[in-house]
Amino acid sequence: MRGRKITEWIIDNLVPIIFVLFTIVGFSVSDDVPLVFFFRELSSRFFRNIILVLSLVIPVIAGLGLNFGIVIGAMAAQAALVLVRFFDAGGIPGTLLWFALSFPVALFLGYLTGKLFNKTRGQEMIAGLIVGFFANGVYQFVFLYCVGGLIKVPADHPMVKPDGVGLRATIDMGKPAEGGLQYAIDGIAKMPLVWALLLASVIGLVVLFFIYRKRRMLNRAESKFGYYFKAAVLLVAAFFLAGEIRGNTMLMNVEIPLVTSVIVVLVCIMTQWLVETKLGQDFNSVGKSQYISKVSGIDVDRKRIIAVMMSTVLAAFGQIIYLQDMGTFNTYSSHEQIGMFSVAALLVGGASVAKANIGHAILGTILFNAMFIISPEIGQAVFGQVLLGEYFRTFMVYGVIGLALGIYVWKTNRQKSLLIIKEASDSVSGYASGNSQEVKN
Amino acid sequence: MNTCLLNIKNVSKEYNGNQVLKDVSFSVMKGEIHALVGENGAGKSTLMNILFGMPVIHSTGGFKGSIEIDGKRSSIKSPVEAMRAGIGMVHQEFMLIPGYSITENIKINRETTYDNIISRILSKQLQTLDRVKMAKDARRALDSLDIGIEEYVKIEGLPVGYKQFIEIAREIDKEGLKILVFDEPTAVLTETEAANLLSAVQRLAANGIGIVFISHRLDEIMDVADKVTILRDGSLVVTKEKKDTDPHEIAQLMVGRTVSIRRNETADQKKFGSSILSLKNFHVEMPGEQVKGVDLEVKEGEILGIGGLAGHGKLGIANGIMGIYPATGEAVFDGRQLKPNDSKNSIRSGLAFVSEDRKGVGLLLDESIEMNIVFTVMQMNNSFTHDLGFAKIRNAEAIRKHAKKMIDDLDIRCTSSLQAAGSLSGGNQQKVCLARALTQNPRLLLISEPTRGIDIGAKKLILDLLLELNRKHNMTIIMTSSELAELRSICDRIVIVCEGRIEGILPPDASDTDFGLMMSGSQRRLKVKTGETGHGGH
Amino acid sequence: MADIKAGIRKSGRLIKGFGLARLILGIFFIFLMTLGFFLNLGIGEIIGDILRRVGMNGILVLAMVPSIQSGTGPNFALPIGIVCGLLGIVYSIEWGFTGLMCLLVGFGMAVIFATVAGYIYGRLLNSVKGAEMMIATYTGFSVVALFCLAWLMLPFSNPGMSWFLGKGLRETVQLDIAEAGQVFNNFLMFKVGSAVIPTGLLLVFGLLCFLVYLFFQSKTGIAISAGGMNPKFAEASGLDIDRNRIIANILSTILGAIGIIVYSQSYGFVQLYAAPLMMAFPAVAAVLIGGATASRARVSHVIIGTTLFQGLMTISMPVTNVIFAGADLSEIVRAVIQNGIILYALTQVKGGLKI
Amino acid sequence: MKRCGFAVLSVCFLVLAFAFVTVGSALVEAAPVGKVAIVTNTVSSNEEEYRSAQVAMEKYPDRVVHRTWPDNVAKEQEQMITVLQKIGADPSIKAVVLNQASPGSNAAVDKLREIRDDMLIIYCNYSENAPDVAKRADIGLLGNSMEMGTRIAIQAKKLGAKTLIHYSFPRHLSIPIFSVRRDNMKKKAEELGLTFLEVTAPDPMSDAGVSGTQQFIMEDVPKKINEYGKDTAFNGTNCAQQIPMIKQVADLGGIYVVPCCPSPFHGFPTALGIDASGDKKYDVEYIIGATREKLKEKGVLGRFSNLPVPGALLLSHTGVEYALMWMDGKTNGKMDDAVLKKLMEDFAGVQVDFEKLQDSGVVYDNLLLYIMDFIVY
Repeated sequence: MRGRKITEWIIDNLVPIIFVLFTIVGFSVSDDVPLVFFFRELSSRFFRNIILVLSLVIPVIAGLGLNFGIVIGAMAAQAALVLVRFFDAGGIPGTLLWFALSFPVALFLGYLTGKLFNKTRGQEMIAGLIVGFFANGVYQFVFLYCVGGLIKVPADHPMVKPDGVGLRATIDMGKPAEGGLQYAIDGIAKMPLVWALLLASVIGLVVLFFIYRKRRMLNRAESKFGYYFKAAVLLVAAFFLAGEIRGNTMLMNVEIPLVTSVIVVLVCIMTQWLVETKLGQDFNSVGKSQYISKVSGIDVDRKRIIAVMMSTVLAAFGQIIYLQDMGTFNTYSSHEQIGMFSVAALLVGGASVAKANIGHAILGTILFNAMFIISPEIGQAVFGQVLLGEYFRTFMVYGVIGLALGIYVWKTNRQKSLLIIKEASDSVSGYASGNSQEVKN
Repeated sequence: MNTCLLNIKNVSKEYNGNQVLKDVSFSVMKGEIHALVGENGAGKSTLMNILFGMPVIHSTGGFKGSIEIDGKRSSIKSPVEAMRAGIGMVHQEFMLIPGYSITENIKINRETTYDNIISRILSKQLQTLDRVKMAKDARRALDSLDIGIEEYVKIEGLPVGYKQFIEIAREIDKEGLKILVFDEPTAVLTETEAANLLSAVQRLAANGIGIVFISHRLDEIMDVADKVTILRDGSLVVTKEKKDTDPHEIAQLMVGRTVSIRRNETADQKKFGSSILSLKNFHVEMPGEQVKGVDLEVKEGEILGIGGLAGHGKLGIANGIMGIYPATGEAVFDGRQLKPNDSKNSIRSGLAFVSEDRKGVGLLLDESIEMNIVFTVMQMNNSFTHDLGFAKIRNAEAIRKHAKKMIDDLDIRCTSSLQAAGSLSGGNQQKVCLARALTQNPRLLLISEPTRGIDIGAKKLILDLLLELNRKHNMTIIMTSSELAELRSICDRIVIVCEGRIEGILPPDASDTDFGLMMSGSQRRLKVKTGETGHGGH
Repeated sequence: MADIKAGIRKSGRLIKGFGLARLILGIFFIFLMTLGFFLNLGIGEIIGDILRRVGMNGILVLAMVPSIQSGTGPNFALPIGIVCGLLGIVYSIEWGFTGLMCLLVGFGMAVIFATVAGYIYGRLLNSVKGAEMMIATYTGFSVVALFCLAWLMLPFSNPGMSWFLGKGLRETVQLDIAEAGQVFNNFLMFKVGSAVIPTGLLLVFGLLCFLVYLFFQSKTGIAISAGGMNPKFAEASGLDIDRNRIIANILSTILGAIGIIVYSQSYGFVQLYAAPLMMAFPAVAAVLIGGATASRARVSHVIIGTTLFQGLMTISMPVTNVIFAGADLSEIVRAVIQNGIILYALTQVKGGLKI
Repeated sequence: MKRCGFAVLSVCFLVLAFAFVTVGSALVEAAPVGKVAIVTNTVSSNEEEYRSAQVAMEKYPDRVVHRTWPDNVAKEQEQMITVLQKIGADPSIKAVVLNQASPGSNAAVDKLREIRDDMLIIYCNYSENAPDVAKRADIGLLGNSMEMGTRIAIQAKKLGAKTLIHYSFPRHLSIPIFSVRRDNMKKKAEELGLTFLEVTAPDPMSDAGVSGTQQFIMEDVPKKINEYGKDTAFNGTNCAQQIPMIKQVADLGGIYVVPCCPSPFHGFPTALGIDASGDKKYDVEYIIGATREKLKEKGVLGRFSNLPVPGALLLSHTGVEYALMWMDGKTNGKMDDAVLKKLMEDFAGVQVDFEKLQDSGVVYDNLLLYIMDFIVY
């Protein structure tokens, strides 16, 4: 019995487990991975990508699966960026303008995507994937041909190709000093990673305590053990960190962008908070059963569209954070991998098509990027060739998505076959019986 | 106790041509439990669909007549409006989200919330859930049905009995609930669960809620109902006070009808051969039509009818025999044990099946008629194919020829044998299914709901055809149908199934009352009751 | 179940819908052709190219038919088949076969690999019913990525194929080293005006089309399409649907494998590494343009679709080059048409579950 | 509950990582004699570059480190950053040679500079905006494509061309170097009375993929030869185009001036199926000879030309040697023209013309352009 429980748990968390092992193995086999390098990279990658990954959570809750359509959000942000840079605004005001411009665009595109998803019910993910490709075509049309082709622009503008039609392949966003946008947000203030982690673990403890109290209030009979365990772990972490600070090791010079992390925390809180609102609950209901939600008077299609819009806007903001940290902007390729990588990251965190939360997003982003940092090393150490590590990494990205999706569907199918009768309460056949009644009369 | 909550006035409804409700009227008083009984297709569900403004109704041209709630004439266009108007429904198949806690299910789309900064600025949609209050409400609702179960437990894994109660809890939690409709609430419950439920129902009524109680269990009705309204063939038979009627009368009124198709000979004139199919303790896991242990002997050369109410497993039997749904127990056909869950085996051993779900299981709608006719035999014993050694290619001419013959024999009305089966009328589609079955020339033909959704003319043709097959070619037939009349018109024996078991076997000319009682499974229970009167009242 | 009903009810309307989409594209195609004619871009050669491309890509598109008919939807995992084909031809070259023999041995090997791969893939699809398309896509991707490793690590000794300066296979292996380039194309090739007709190539394509057509006239073929159309019906008639789905996907994978070999011989190079990654999408688009739906497809759809799609691709490039010099609209046109069509098809899949 | 499981996992993972810290820092302290890191594309995206780095490694096994960009550069900027970060984290590495400095290098270098402003950074064969490069690189080495444009036209004329066709696509033409190259080519061609023709080919980075590009070239070259006759000179800006182009031109007897990345190793061996296994690997003479053979068979000798020196090898060699000299203090500051020029000429063995890059009027002192004369096969 217990054995079966454990195997169940392993199947459920197969993907994250693979990655934890992968990273740990990576560490042990690759002889020289300076910790400083590792953590600097990990933290900067984390802050670049986390919001993009977070933007995937809401659609999952609303039952739309993994929204590959966030690519469109990214495009919105880039379109906005082009405008901002064209009138070469920069610094904080430039950034604010950037946000302001990308918001409505993302909102609108999100609306269209939502519409599409309602038309392709049950096929949202593949539709999202394809609509990404499709939008990419349009995006190129606009920035390669319309700019300068239809919309007249000065041919000598640094962003415009010498021949006066279309934008250059890479656009340097410039340093804030020169009124640029690079580090416009990250640059404002920094703090040592170690301190941040320490803070996080302390806050973690507090939050844990409050959750615990709330659960008690709703008199849930839960095992206290879980809480104690988590608390213990956090304490240990805190202790280590304190040690680092006192020892003032190399790790102390790894810094994280303060404002960005604040934004991230805010987004997390907002998402979590949204789940606790009426709207969030509706998303949840729609996600769990469209039919029952419909019958209980929830406007299913509308909710789904709202969810997609939220996700798209969030994605746009995510891309802003990403680009302002990168500093240079590949006009025609910065957005392409976004969908693929973010989805993979979320899945790595242990989310599934039907279940995702902030925890998954955060853990996923950490593990996924850790893998990216480590994989060349593994390629080097195991295969003796960096290139092999490269291909291996690509394989992991695709493989993970495939695997995670596979496991999920396989499990649901298996459950279905286990309890045929339960199916009656399942939304689809619930509908079926709805109209077989119509046949009867 | 005399204010009229619900008043249905001469409501009529027809689905593309055929009348399913003919000006039905009845009314429900405050605190009254009003039982609504009738066979399947009597029009109960249509009536309820109308009451709930189900899209089905309005997409098919609305209905005639009027509905008054609390004295006000109301036109309900959607389930939501029905909810607002104070009509609640306890569904037969549960409208509960397994992944949700009881509270969340009770409160779905009616969550209690409180304001926060953002919601004040943006929209009420963003108000925070007041989980504590929600839990309280849920608790209250549950308590009022005195159910001990914790409100934060998830639905999945709960016994059906509880689910039924949670459905009720959800309805009574809706403020301003006036009328509550129970659709076969006890169908899936155990005796004790049912007992609790009934007492709960009575308590609700006592609180002044009008209750429409749809059930086939006449004994229950006698226990709880104040009034009984009987529907038959879409028209109101009578509404009676409980006290001046009794189960036998109800049963009689429910079933009794002018049998549309006269039978010209009676069973006893015929001599039947030995048993060709025998079932022992036969179980079938067919969703909604479970069979819970059936023993049955089918004699060679007879037409055996299987009747009973929907959801009681009469359909399960045939599907089980054919291995379409997982079955356990013993099924011996012609001396050989049938492999369970193995359609191939069943077909190979000489059984043919015409499914009740014509469009779903019976036909390849966008394939040609001829392919539909020969499909099974082609797959099962390679007939109608050229054998090229490495592959078997279909033999167009042979197929064409056979199809032509069948089309003539059963006179299937079609432009050509290449016409898509989907484009045929119901009757002709049924004939195509039959044609396929006959092409297998089976020893035993199972046919379910042969006349469902077919106009009266075609009905007659099909039934005559079956009769002819049996009498002329001495083909054994098991015919499952929810229309007693047609069973009685051609069957030699009629098995009545109730709650997954065989309630009894009747000759076609048995009295309406017997049929009624058996179908409602009340016979047995009434016997029990008279045995142990003391507990009668709960 | 509701879905199946909906699906079937839809299909009728669907054909019309696609008829329209097809019509528009057809007109667009003819328009471009005439335009090309007036811009005298040498329509003759263009027609020749179109025919060649049809021959090259046709079989890959043909691979969609079995998978669609069996109800697993368009074979987005086409790369699996492609990789098998590549493996086959590469081995055949490695063993020093030349000319037609090289290709035939390639076919042989490819079929063997493809059968195994297809079987496994079919099993996979059966365990993930309902989400085939998505998972197929990613299975395809990961297989390609996996084989990037393989190409680099597999021990091949033929210097013509290994990296010019080191170990592992080249990105593009030249078929001339086995005199296997354009073998089919040149068979009975003749010219009409300036249009080159690659007879052999078209014959191969035609032959395979015929075989597939024949297959779906056969008992098994009929069973497979029945299973795709209405699983319940098929089961009730005592068919083993899972088995049929596997057969169909093996077939599809084999066609993919053969397809890529024919493609490579016409093209003259075998492309390894990332090349197969995106190859499924044009094929899917083509069959859909041809009038197939995600649940029904015929050989005729393949022929029409491939001609239309490849035709558009071929003609749009030179035409747009002339009209808007400098701007690579043709690229964009392709991206938009191709993905637009797939999207359109998706909006029709199962008609979604209406609620 | 599951979620908490993950939280636990992650925290454990962090803790575990911290356990290494002391090790990590210890490892960082020790700093031997300076090393050079050379970053190239993967073997599959540009074989010659990759091998050129290998050569350098073989020469100085303990002073040269070889890293590669991700396989799909355009889409994986973050990975590029990681590569340089990894290099930066090793204090013993004091110089980086980017050969080639693909798009995205700038972002990566920015991040590298943040942690290691002491580093010597050499861009080879860069394709990003010159001004941006000048800001970041200490030295930029680039084949003089702009000049090359002009020279191609002249060389085409020499080889007897009447028409000159230029294949490219917007993503490339959005890179100034290429567009200027094209413009010069055009100008000169028209001066010399050649018909200049511009053709857009599919972008191999787009979802048409490499196959799309190569297929297009395969089809288009014959058309053009039919249209403009054999005396047509072909050239393109993208590596993927070269193989099919050389193949077709050789078969149909056109004219081919020089590959996009001038080098005897580029395109020709694959396109003409030259076998150079074993000891012949880096033997330039041999390759040129073999190429002549093949072209002779096809009877197009004297219609093909190329630069005598493999560009990537030249750049890697120069970059590495220079970096080492710089570390050993043998150069005059970070940018020492004299040394650079000497290194290159020695390696090339032919006369090399140098020039400072200028973009919209500004001359960039640290961006050196080189070019040499063609050899005709």
